[in-house]
Amino acid sequence: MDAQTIIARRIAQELRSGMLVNLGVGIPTLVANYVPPGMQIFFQSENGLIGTGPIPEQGMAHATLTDAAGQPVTALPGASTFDSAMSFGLIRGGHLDMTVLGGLQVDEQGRLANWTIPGKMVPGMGGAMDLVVGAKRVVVAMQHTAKGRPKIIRQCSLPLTSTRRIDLVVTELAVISFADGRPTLLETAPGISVNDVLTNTEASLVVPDHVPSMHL
Amino acid sequence: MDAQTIIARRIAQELRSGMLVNLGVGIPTLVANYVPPGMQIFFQSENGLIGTGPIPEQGMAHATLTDAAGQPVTALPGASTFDSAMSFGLIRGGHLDMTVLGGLQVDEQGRLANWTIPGKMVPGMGGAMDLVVGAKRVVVAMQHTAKGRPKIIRQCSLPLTSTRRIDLVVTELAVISFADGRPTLLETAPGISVNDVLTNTEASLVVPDHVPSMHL
Amino acid sequence: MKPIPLEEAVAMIPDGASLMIGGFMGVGTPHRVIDELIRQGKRGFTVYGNDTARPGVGIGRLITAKAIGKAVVSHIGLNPETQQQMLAGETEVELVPQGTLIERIRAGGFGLGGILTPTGVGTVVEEGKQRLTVDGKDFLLETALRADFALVNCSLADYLGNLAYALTARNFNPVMAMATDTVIVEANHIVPVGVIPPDQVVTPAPLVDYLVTND
Amino acid sequence: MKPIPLEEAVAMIPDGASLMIGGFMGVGTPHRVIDELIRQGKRGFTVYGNDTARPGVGIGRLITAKAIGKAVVSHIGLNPETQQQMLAGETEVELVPQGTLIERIRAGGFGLGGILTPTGVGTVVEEGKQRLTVDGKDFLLETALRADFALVNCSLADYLGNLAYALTARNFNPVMAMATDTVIVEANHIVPVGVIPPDQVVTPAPLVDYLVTND
Repeated sequence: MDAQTIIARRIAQELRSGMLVNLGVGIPTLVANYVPPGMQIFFQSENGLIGTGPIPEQGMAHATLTDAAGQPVTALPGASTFDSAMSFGLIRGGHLDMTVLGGLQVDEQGRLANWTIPGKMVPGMGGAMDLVVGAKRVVVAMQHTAKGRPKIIRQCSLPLTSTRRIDLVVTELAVISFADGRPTLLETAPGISVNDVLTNTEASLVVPDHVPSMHL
Repeated sequence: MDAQTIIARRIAQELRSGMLVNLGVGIPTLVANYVPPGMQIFFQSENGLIGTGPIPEQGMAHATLTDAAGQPVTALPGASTFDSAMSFGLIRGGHLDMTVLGGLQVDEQGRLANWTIPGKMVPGMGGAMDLVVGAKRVVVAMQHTAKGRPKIIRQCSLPLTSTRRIDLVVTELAVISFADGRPTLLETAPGISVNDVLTNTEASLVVPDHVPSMHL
Repeated sequence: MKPIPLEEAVAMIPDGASLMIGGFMGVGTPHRVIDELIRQGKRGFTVYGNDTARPGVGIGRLITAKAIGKAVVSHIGLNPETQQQMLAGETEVELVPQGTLIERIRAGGFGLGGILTPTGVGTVVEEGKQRLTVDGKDFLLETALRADFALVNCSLADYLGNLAYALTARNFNPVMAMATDTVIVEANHIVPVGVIPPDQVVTPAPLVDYLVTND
Repeated sequence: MKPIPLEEAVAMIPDGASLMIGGFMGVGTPHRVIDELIRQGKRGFTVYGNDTARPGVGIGRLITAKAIGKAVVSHIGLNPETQQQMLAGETEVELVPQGTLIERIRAGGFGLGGILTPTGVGTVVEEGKQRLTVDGKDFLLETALRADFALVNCSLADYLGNLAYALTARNFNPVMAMATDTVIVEANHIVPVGVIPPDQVVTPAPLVDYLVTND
């Protein structure tokens, strides 16, 4: 199983029926492919849609039904649409049960940097700052390292997305929780040892006596 | 012609086609009866309606189509409905061309008191404070005196509705403008002399050489 | 969203709870929920609403039942009972300009700490509040409001909890449905999923906690 | 509201004007108006919008034409030309969190001086802004935005100027239609008065100054 699939499948296990969930671009989007059968999840697109469905069949796209990247989507029965003020009222107002976002860095205090590398990549924060501030639960989906260097580090060197502590990081190596304020190793990926995780992590992790393997 | 009719007819002459107008309860409501034929006025009810029409015919009322007093109204073709946040966005945001409100006192600086007589009448300000702050033009419709005592006075003794200077006062005796900052006598009612107006007004009025009579 | 019989919905609401109640002079107020609150003898509420309607109508029924400890409203002029109870010290009444009240509730629901409004500057409404100047213009800082329960009336609800409102019965309802911990909805009509087109949904389903079932 | 041919509508807009342009990645953007701005060689605009879309799409076409002096947007990541012009110092770009941008525009249209948002506290977004504490929680004071013209796209307009929007093409459009001195609307379909039911009107007619006529 490749890194992206491991991450997306594991995060899908965090879903609960009835949740309102926003998925960022990239790996987070893949989470929608692994919703457990029979579970009712409301996916929000921040451009103004709850009830986002899969990509439409050939010839069935419409120019006014799109995701946050402007790409055609479908709407499930019971979908609703609204303006951008409402969309971010839902996000900022604590109505969003979970957001899944990509990450460049996460530090020991659970702070996320994911929107810019000054001088190199300046895409803009889009809705990321509101999502991290407002969602009830913030889950970061990212590869554990970039070019061999840890992304879970002592202190973020890149500009922060928010000072709010995130809740969970899922990588292709591990599940790390910030529920207790400190990063705690909850699970390792199949075939990955605790030591593998520690070697690839700069931040100091709390490691319980028993660390189970992800069930994927 | 009775006092209310004089006031309402004269204020109707301030209407211009295409205006968005909010009428308060009491005399202001009567203004709608004197809209010049062929003129398109959008009347707003602050409970969430633009395009308020007359009282419905017997048996044609509906419980969800009402004015700000909760009384049945009709909706003209091209009407629109919205929530209270939008309704007051229209009012506070400067989208309302004119509001017509009742008054208890207007003072020399053009400040209006119209929402409470402490200890005697405490109805609440409702939308009045927003209307006076936000409308492009504030017209006060009121009788010139109360129990023989002037209502246009040096300084309001009752709690202010707003510190914003109103634009026009129309009474059964006179039209008084605050366009130049000071109260200026623009017109007298038919059969009323300048001296009649001055006798019944405590505030010091600017009186031009020629004061025409209202055309009603 | 969980469908719930009227009696159970109201039984969840404890004495002394803070309630946001939709409606404007009783139009768009959840009348069945109010009647059941009175039947169950609940009391001591802090109520946020546009007004207290008239005696025997909408929130006015809670006034008559002396079930309200404090009312935060913009207008009580058409309900003499509210004025009597206020003057007698039986019911506390806090008067808030209508546009400020709805924006404070919206701020509570939209995750804002407050808003700057020109309304009330230089009046008694300013007392105890911070005045801020932006681009040379004065504003009052009006802070966000939230409550325990929203009691919402709508025209149409679907089985998921999507809501649509009719004409002037919309008023405070959709804004209140954002601003409380628990949202209880009384719908005039309950319809299958898909009957309300996406563009006509005003309150998306995930905001609704309980939908009162038909008798 | 005044019906106006496309060419005349765009001729009213001077070089250097500030424009709020609806749309999200080009969806719900008034494409005909943008094409005509380019055809008439207008330039030097300050543009407020969610994003600069992609090269050749929506606001991205104004970027390619180098018609924008300053863009106030939340996202430019999908338009490499914007990033190039920004790094080359040809186009000024001010990045604003999306939820803050839409609330600042709304404040401008709703007569508010600004709003308090938790978004951006402790980040670079806080620079130069006032931090306020309400009930022990920190917020940034974000001030209202207004512009000279709103360029709005909608699905349906009636002959009076009432507007309705379709699905995700609504986005910034109705909020911008509140926040500028002049509102110019490009409708996908123009229909008689009464065709749009009152509850489905999102932008009431009195807000619209000009409705671009069909060719």
